[in-house]
Amino acid sequence: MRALTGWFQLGLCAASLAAPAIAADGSTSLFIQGKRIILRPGEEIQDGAILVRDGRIAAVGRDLRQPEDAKRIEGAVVCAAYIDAWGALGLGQDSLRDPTTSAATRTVDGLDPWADEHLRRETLRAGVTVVRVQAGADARVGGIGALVRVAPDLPAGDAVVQPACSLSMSIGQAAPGEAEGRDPFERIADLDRVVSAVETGKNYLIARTEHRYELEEWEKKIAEKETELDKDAKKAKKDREKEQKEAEEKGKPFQEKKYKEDKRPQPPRYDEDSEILGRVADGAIPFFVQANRSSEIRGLLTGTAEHDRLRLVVVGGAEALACSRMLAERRIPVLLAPVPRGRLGSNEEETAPLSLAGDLARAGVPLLLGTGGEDAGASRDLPLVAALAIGNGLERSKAFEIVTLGAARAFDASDRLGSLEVGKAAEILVLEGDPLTAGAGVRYVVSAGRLVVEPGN
Amino acid sequence: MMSRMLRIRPLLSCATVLLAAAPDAFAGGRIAIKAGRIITQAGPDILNGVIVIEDGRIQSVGPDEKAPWDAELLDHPDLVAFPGYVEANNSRGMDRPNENVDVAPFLDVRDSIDPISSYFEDSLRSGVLTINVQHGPPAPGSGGCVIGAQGMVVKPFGLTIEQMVVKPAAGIKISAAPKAGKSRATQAQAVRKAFTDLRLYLEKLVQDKKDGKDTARREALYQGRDLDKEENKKGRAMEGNATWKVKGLEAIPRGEIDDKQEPLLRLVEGQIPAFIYCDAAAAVPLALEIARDNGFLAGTTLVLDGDSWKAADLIAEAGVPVVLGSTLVHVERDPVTGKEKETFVPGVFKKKNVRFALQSLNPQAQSLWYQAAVCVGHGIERKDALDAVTRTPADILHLGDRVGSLEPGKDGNVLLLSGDPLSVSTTVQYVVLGGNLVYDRSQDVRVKHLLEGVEQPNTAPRGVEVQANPHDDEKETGADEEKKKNDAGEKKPEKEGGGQDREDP
Amino acid sequence: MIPIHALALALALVPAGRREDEPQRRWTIYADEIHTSTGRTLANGMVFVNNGKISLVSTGREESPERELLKVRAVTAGLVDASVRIDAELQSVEQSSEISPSVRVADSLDPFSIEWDRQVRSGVTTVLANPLDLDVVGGLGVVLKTAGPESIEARTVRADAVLRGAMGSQPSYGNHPAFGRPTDFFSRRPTTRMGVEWEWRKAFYDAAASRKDSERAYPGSDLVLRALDGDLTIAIQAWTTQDIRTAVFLKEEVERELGGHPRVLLDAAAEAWKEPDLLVRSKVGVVLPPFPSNGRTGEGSFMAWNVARMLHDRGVPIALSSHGSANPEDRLPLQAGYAMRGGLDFESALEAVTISPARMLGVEDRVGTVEVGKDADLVLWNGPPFEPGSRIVGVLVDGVLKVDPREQAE
Amino acid sequence: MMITILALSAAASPLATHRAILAPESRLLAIRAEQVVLPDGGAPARGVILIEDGRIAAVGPDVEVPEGAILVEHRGTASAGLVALHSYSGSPSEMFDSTRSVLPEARVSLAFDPANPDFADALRAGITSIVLTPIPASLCGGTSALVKTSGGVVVRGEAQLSLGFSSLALRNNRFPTSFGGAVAELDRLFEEPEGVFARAAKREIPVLLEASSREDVARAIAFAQRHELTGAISGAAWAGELAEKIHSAELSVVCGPWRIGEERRDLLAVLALEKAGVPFGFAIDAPANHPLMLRAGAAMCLREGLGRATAWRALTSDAARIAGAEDRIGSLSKGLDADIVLWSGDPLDLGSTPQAVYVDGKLAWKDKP
Repeated sequence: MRALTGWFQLGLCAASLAAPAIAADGSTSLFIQGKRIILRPGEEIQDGAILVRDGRIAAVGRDLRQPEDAKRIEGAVVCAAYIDAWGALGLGQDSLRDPTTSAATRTVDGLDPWADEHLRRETLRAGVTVVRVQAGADARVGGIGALVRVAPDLPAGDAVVQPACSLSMSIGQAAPGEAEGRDPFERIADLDRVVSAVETGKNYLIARTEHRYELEEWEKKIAEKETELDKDAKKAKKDREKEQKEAEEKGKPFQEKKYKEDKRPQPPRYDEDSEILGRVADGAIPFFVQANRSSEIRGLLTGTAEHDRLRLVVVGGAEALACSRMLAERRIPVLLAPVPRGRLGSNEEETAPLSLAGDLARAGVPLLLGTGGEDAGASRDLPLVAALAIGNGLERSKAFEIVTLGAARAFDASDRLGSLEVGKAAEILVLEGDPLTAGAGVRYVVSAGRLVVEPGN
Repeated sequence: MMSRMLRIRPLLSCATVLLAAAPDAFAGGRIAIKAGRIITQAGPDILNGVIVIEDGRIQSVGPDEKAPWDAELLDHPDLVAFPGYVEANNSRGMDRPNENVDVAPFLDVRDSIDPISSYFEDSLRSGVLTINVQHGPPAPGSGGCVIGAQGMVVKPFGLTIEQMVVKPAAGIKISAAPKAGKSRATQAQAVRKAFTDLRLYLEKLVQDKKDGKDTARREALYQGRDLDKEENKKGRAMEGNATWKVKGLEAIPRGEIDDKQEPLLRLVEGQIPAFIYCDAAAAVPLALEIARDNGFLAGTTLVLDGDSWKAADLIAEAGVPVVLGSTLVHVERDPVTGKEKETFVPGVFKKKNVRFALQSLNPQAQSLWYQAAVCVGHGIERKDALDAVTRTPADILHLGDRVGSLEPGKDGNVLLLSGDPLSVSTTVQYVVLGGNLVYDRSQDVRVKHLLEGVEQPNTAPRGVEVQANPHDDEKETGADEEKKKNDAGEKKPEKEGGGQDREDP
Repeated sequence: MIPIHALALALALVPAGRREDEPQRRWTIYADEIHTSTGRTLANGMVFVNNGKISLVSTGREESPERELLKVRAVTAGLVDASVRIDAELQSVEQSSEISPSVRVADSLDPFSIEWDRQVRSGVTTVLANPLDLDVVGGLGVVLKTAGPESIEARTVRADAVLRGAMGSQPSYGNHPAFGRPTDFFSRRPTTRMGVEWEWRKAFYDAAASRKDSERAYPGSDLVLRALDGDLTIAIQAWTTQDIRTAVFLKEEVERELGGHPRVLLDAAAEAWKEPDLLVRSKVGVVLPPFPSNGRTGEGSFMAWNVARMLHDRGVPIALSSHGSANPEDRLPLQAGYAMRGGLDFESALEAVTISPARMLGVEDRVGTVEVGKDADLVLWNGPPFEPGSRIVGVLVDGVLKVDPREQAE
Repeated sequence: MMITILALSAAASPLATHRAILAPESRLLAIRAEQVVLPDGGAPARGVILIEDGRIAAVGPDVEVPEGAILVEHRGTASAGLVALHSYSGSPSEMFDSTRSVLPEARVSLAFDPANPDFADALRAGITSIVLTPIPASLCGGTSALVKTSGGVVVRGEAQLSLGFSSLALRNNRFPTSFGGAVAELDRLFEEPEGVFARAAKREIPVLLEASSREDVARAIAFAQRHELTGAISGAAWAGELAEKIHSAELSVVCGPWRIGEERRDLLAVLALEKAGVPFGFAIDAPANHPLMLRAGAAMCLREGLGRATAWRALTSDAARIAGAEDRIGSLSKGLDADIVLWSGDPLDLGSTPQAVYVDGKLAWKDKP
């Protein structure tokens, strides 16, 4: 029984999700044995086992005993499931393509848990269990992206891993309905919009703090005034009577004393978008900016340089190589979708060369890989896309890290996802061969502790 | 609220007066209806029974006892008496109802209802005697509201809205389905914002009031005079069980609350029901969240369309009644096999014990009787099917004590049918509304026209875009056909006949 | 014929011998009422189906081991729709010429279209598929089953069943006179009703003349000749009174002037109720379009609800149709219901969607009634047919169960 | 049998030019690789490929490297060059005529630009031969051409006769506008005593039956059987769902092009072809699509359960046969053109990549060291 409304009760703040609210229901106890178990990128054990209970990894090791209540499954290679950092699966087309989104738009509101069941199953079968989706994917401001599980029929708590994993904006993207190829001035305007968004957020935070202090002082002042007034109340009465009498004698009309006090300081006007931008400027939500041309990437980097808490991610980054040093120094990741596109209709400086992933990696730039966030069915092919990147110069081990722990880190989910460690959510693949190779046949897939793929289903 | 009721009461009375004065109304206001069979919708049918109506209310329903001597007698041993059908939610009969403002609960359909709309005439003809006219859901491509106008329950008879009104302020329409130019995500954002704005507005109102008083007090202290008597205009503490509360609202006389916010406050306080439109299952979670968080779940009815039935579990859990869109059999295509799968929607809700009312598609072909019949065809109990077009909608509209069945004390609304209500060849012969005979099929020129093609002198043939002479409109049809032919490279031309005059559901 | 019987016997002896992939085609059907469309209704009757044909229709009950049993409230013959389009897009009509008699709509039909399933689910088992009426003479319609192998040839009941054309304004929509050099082949006649009628007459006269003078022959004129001689039915779309009159007068003219004796069907004759005498006089059959909710329908015509009853009372052969509408309200079973609402009695309504259209299309020897020897196209109902309160719970086409009443049970 | 006739007929003219180009290379070249993918499709084993005059002179595990031969050592896999079956490479807008519906005389072989970057892209993706086809927007769009991706060599000038069975072939401003008219017209054309249609009717030229939906395929099969044609069906993603019919009509299928996120149903249709034993190859339709999608498409089918051997044949020998040139390209067998790709690893693994490509024994492309 889904309790979908749960989604909306999940606060936007990542903290509230920090402890995974994985329900015990539906999830089985599993005892997974593997010739090779890749615990985390670069760390393996031979002939080990993993115990899964209540949706979590309960134990990992070489000498585990199988509890009789646990279902036993085994395979050649066991590793963490893949994460598509740039997908569209589960999100309604309308929300995906919505050009009117603002910073406070929540992608979780656009999810359709009843849709695309067949695509979900295929995607799981390919070993991808978690996808980042983004409402208003190519709007100026895309709103708050979400990290969601692929498996159908999950309770809300499990369906959404991270309701606020990114805020996305874009530079030089033609919003839906607009003519392709924006002119230089529009592009400059886009860049300004992105930079000023961060400033707006920062200023909003500052204004709020200032107001808090002002209010304290004002209240103090008023309190003092009150005591003072109470103290002088009697005297005030006397004076008044005296003055009234005098006025009478002089036959003049009686004048009340003028009373003055400062008004209560007003808080900055509440604005839901600024609230979110504030959290972005504060680094609570990663900031995903779609930018392809080197000039714009550079502008973006310099423009946001002084916001030291900001967590920037460059999306697309066709010409990111030109800025690789700056990116590497500031550890700013680039999110790529290395999907081969034909010459026809693909614009030079907007399409990344297939070799880009490898080149950036070699230049020490952190990477994320995705399938482009346009086609819900594409997430299924993430392993192929990663393989293509490998074929074009990205190290295999690096690619594996990017689609598992790397992605989890980038979305503040590394405490739940990305590797096979005790306490983490059970997102596990059991393969016939090495991950991301043609020989890696997916035998079993575990997601949120549920066995969602078995041989022959 | 108060103010509105004050405005309505006199209107109601004057409405009845006018009806009484209507030409075909009975003097004395006492009428007895003898029918071969009375389907009371409250207990077993009565053969050869009599219904006595006095001053617009049913006085007695029973087997053939003597009709009171002073009562006007309608004696039809060959006909079947049936309570009027009740339309739980519909958006026709309005003139230019499309509003583009996101949040417009301060509007009222009363200002849009068109008493001479053919919809009401057709409703009367097909025996729909109680209609909840609600602001329509956002029609694709034509604006629409996120939170719409206040609806109103009317009867399909009367020359003015005042004569027609049964219950004003019958509900506010909220759309969980995206309006034109919005998506689910931005729609949800807009709905939530409306209630956040309400809360912030009320909080500020209270705060300013308080500040004002404090300052006044301090001023008095400073000037050394006693505080002048505060006027005893008092408000009411916030009611309802929303997850949020505005403390100190009692300090605000309701009159001081902005008319634009006031209807929403009433909604939150549970004083006006909500009709939330869901175009698909994906809209249901939002609908329920909004109703829960803002405390009006108890007064909420979901108006469902598309594959909303897939969210039946959530709906059952929330315990809200539903009004089912006109397509009772939902067809979807399996994206893998390409085969079509049919789901009988009322069946789904019956299984989950969710109360459901039916909605008519178009007055002649697929009126409420038809929808009920389809249910029977799909295995719903006859009684439940008939309830879904009489009692259940009556309850949903909080009119259970007035309409939906033939029982003493209820409104004197009676249909006299030529046969079983669910049979394809049955027609409405007479309609008694509030104790007055308001429809007689033998006098219905429109029926004569539709049935035999005979156009009575001085009656304009009706239809959506109809001229007096059927052949006049060829030029224009020709024109759009031509468009079709030219761009038909991509899309196939629609069939030229049949459905083109039908109103869309 | 014989081998089939042999096979039947074989099957009878070893019922389990049926291959998994080949569908069951042997049934016993018990029904409270069997509406045979022959004027007889059997109470508590049964129908045997053997290898796709009806092998027994009688009252009473009789189990038989080698036939599976189905129990329902009512049985009627499979419905016959004398005017549908199955995904007939523009590719169904040859617009390069106004008169293209030889173009086969069969070539443009999609055997995989979902529309077939929809037809079956609504009880329609035999249809006349037409091209779009964008030509004056659009080509050859085909009568075929709505289910069976995924191949048009295999489903065809009668190839080249009718010569399809249209009166009225539709064939001339989009045509325009050429100002200077013609830009496309829509710059041509006809652009008026008169023009359309003239094209018809020209087609007939040229065809007739080609008997002696081969110069007058044109592509497909042989087909028009066959139509003239009455061994190829002509189906003419004519919504409005004036088009109905034009069509009838044309028929009478070619009979008079060219000594032809064409068989004519008027399709979509919404306003037929205005000229019943004419129709009686000229002995044309009438196919009615779907009943509109407020009287208005195609080409601005007005269709009275009792048109079916009126024509039937005057002895004009009528068939109801969906006119190719995809709109669920226009499905054929509902049309029968609406006709009854308009005053037509049940029997006649039943005939108007079964045997009557079957006769019009010349396939009455195979479909249209529940009689021994006919194709086992049957519709199984859970209540009185055509009442919205009852539903089609089963459909057999050539003895193959396409909709299974056992799955429909609530 | 049929095919050899074809070969001879077409071999005459192109071959001459072919040799001319190869003159300077007419020396012995030997490639020794860790793994060599042999024609039998068996497990790749260490071996040597000996090349003379642009042809494969010998291939196998124990082939002696003769004196004076240039020896290339490769740590990886050596295989035959890939064959792409359906593409518009090198002639973006040159391949159809909107005014006339029937242009049998149109030849794509005369319309492409060998210097176009599309060919370099293909080369880098390990594709050494491509079938260039007319755009299927006519009843008969002309003849396709089989060309090498390097040196502009035309292997088959009239590879296939392209026939349009989809609604794309019908236009609202020329005859025919209807399928009925189209079928009638094609029937008429194939009755003509001579000309390219007659040759196709005599199975001297295979036909390329361009479809887009299953109904088109059904129509195309019926037509091909009525006129006893040989050839391939192209363009219909679900063609495989009619695999049995296609098999009985002895036709083959051009699958794809596939994109990332391709519908699974399309891929399962390919598996159906394998099950029914229908030979098939893959399309790339460059420049709209990237040549890499040829292998990516095969990889998707592999994931869904296509046999490795079948997949490999679809990329090479079967494709060559469908293009009517299995005597020239498609496998590492003696006497065939020396179109060889040196891979970093298993060619069916997208993780491996071409490091050098030889066309007609000439180094056509080499990865940067």
